[in-house]
Amino acid sequence: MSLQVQKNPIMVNVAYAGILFVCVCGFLGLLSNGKTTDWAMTNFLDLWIFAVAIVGGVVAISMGARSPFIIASGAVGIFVALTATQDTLVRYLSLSALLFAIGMYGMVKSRNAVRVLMSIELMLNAVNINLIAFAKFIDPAEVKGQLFAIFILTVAAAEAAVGLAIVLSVYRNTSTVDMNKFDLLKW
Amino acid sequence: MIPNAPEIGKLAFIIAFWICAIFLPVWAVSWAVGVFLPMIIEGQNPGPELALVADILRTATPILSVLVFIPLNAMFMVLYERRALALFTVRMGPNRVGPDGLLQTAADAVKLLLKEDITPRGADAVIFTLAPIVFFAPSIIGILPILAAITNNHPLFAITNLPTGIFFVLASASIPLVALVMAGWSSNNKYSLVGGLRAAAQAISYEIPLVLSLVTVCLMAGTLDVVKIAQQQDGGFLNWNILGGGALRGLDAAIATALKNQDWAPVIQAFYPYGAASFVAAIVLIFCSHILLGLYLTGACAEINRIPFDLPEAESELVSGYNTEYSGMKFAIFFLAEFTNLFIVSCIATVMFFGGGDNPFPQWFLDQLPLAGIQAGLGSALSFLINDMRLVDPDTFWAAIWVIIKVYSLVFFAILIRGTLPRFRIDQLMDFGWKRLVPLSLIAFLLVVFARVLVVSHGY
Amino acid sequence: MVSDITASKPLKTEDMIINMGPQHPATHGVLRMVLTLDGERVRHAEAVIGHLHRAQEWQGQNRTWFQYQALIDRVDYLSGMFTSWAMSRAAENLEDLVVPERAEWLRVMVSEMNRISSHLLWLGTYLIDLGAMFGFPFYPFREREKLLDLFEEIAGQRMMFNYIRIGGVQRDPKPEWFSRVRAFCKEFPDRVTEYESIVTDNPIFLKRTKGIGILPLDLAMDFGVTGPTLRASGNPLDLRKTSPYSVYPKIDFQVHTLDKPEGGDTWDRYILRIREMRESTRIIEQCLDMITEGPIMGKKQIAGMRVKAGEGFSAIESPRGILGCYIISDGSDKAYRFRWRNPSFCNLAVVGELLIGHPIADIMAIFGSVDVILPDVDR
Amino acid sequence: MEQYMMLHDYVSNAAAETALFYLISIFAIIMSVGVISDRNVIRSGFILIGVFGAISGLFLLLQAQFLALAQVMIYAVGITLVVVIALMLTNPRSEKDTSYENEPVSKDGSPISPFQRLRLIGPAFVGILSFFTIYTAIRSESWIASGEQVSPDNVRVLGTALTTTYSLPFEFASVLLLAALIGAIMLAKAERPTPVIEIGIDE
Repeated sequence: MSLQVQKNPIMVNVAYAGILFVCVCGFLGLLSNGKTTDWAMTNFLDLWIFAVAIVGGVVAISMGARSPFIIASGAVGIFVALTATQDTLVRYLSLSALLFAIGMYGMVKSRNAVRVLMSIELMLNAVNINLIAFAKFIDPAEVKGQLFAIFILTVAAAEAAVGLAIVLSVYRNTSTVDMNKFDLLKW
Repeated sequence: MIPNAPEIGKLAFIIAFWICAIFLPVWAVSWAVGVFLPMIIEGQNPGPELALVADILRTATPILSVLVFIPLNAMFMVLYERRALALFTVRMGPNRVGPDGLLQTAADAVKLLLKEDITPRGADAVIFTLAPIVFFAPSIIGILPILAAITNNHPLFAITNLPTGIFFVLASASIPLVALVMAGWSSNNKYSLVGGLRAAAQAISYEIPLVLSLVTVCLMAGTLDVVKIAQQQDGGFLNWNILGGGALRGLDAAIATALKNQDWAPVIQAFYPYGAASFVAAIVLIFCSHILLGLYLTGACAEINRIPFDLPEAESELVSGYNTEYSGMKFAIFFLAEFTNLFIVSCIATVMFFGGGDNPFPQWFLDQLPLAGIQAGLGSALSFLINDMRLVDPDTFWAAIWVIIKVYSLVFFAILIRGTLPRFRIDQLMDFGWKRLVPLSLIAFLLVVFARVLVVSHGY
Repeated sequence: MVSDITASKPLKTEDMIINMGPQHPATHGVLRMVLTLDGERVRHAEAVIGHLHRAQEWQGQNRTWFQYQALIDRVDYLSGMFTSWAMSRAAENLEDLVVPERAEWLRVMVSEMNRISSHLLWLGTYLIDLGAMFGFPFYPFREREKLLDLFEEIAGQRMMFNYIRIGGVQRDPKPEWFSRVRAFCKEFPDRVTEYESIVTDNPIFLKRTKGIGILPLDLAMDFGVTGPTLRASGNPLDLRKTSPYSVYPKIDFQVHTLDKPEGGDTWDRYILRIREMRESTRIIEQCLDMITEGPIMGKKQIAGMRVKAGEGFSAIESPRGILGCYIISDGSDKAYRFRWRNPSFCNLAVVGELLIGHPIADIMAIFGSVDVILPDVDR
Repeated sequence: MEQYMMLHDYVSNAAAETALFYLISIFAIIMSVGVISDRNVIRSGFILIGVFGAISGLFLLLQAQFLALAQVMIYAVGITLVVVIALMLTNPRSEKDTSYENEPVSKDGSPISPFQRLRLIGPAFVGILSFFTIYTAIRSESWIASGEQVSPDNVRVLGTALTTTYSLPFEFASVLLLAALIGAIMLAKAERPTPVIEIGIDE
């Protein structure tokens, strides 16, 4: 299977990478439009890290590497490169963002409903890291972030219970947990 | 005359021998690492690095002593259980290796370590290997807060005194469930799978009464900190949580006052401010705490998969459940963890219900005895050991003695249960858990909430 | 049974096919059960037998009578007295041989003792099946041990007795033996009370056994179930009463049966065996009182012993049900044809029906309660 | 408690904390990639427990002891349930069909056209975009860290807040949980058995 992937011309992938990069840069421009923060204008290091990571990932895919490997090494690489010079709070926030993004990726990509639920749990937990980091660094006196994390835990538990029940009842009717086959409103 | 007195005598001998064999090494290691080596290091005008080394040694003492303790203790518990069961079931028990079977489990351990380690074909090797570790690691971690409580908060072990104490223990106690499902699923064996699923169902059901009962005790005590809970119960059995979480503290104080020929009515009034309602509340609290102990022991029995709740490894149905495919070292780890869990469960019961290292005699009773002279004499005689070498800390020593007695009595009780009851069926087990224990624990919780405000007990 | 199979299945789960045995710790030897499970519930159960087949019937045709007498105890190793008695009676019926009365008394006595020991072993292993793993089961074994000592004294063997022979019994016990049996009979009812005090009203035991594995009478009759299992379902069929043999007519005893319209469950089968043990004790005590003096052997026991030509059949009541033995002899020193009717074989057949709809955990409760001995099934 | 504070000082030592943080977070990242890309959904459930363990380690680093333990307690049990349900819903025979969800391969084995490939890259694009957005948001804000230390005994603070200031959301959370419980039971409950007409087999 992976042989066929190797046959693809590298140039196509590089073109994709280029398109992606342009999209990202445009989006960034949109975000930082009109703001006078110090980051988007002055510090292009992060952007370069991204570019290198994306291009490297795409090239690696076209060379036939397996995608989990690439995602893992890319994510770790980006994470370490981005946060090595930052202060502690930003590190935690970046980690949370990364985990959130991985969860998002898994949620969009998975076809198995149970795995989608797992991805959602992952995203909720990423949010929790955020909140608790805030609780420690911004509001250590009355750790409000932790309180919110408790509520998120509650919501996550409720979500998991109801989600699993829905998956179960869907499975009962369709004998599958493939998300692509849930497209009927009536069965 | 007891008919099997010689058997009981032999069992007592085994217990005495093995308790020495367990606790002397543990003692030696904790003293050497925590006291002696830092003393030597710091004796030579250390720089900051050496002081740090000494600190690290002190900090590592609890975990080292636990690591020495756990295998020895498991060896003893296996032998203890086998001999005690033999006593209950008119058999001999292991009696060949060593004098009167003393070393049977040591030989078994060697045998298990030398056995071939098999991973079945089609098994998920990584998870299959991880499962025993995930099963065992929480027992080491979970015992840590209890350590501080049972050593009477000795400075060496005070590091394990976490503010979230009992919650920490409960959290680490919920992890083995994952390991059981892992083991069951990764073995590629249908019996194992069913065992793992049963373990999941059972642990989830029985965790609720277990946690609720301990939470209720924490409510009585007003803290999650196990050390505080243990210290609250100091001063004789009337203060123990098993008797209403301090509901009888007033009685204790009144007797002490009466013995001093003073008026005890105001004492009673101070502790039971609402008259008859307070007394009723005290009785309700005592009743509830007994129910709580029962709930805790039942839930704990189910959590650590002992008869009559050993459905995940029911031998007559599921061969051996989740550990059917395990052999050698991995099986040994499962085995080790099971007995360590039994010990931890008894430890928690001791700390939460039976006053930890407290001696059962009330202070006013001890005051009647001529103990002060003996104490002073012993203290001066052993002054070198106590003060210079710091080999013995008298408080910790006595606490340890009482903890050992209490814990192994509870273990004996668990063995007695195992020796008596048949096994539940899985649906009956679920019924029992959800329809009996959970409502009962909720009712006990509510009763305690209301009864507690009427009595001046531990939480105040 | 049909309604059980077609009961609504809310979640479409895969049926799991599981092989229980032949190495399963609770299948009493080497039974293999192919179970089709829906979750934990049995949807179909099929017993696969034959792992212990030793060609006992064929061996009977290729050994001399004298040799085969020594082998016959192995057919049902827990109640060897009964198998050898059945064979001896078949041969005696064939020859119209009159067995001396003292031998008959002794036969009744040792076989009732054997019935007790078999039931005791059943009780212990049944409790192990129910998960009372290390606790109670060894108390029945304590009493069984005493019985086995008594057997050893008269037969020289603890399980493979070879005591009942064609024409009589092998050896006349010493007078002390009788007094020891009497002592045992005196103490044994107390022991049974002791077991009952632990087991009979134990809530977990009741939960595990009451209403489990109900065997309706007509189903039992259809499958040819006999013995305590049948009597627990309400049919008082006991050959000792219905077609009395040996000296049973002279003995006053009662056939216990439970008259339940819906059929007996596993607890009924348990309590019936307990009552049978008490009844057997009564029989033994009466034998001790009424035993007569006299010879014990009516046929010369020699290696080349012959049985005259013809057909003989005998059926006796073994601990597990009706044990039948059918012999055709051509007058030589070997049998021409042997045929056994084993109670365990017929009782096992019904187990598959009983299991349907029960969870895995009940398999052992039901299978154990029917009391099947695998060597007896496979022969 | 003194020694606890001492250990606490060790851990708060900047270098040690950074090292621990990177150790745990790299473990968490790799594990979470494993969750979304492992072919076997059951194994990815077990890996997810690893992720949550790592995250609760981070919580411990952030001195949120109570939450770390709650995390372990809730997710160890909760995710095991997810795994068990995944186990029930995984048909071992049809597992092969869904196992290639991660591989960008067309069904008939022919090379993938650029458009199909774009579709496959889509999820990755979403992931990258979301990370980028959040990261940008984080960096475009200047965080003023408070110099105070979190008290190690913040369980009391949490408890007080939950029962006083935040008691209303707390109650709402419990109502939500109850509703979820009932809803889940209603959804997962077996339907009432439809009457089966018995035909064919007569006794």
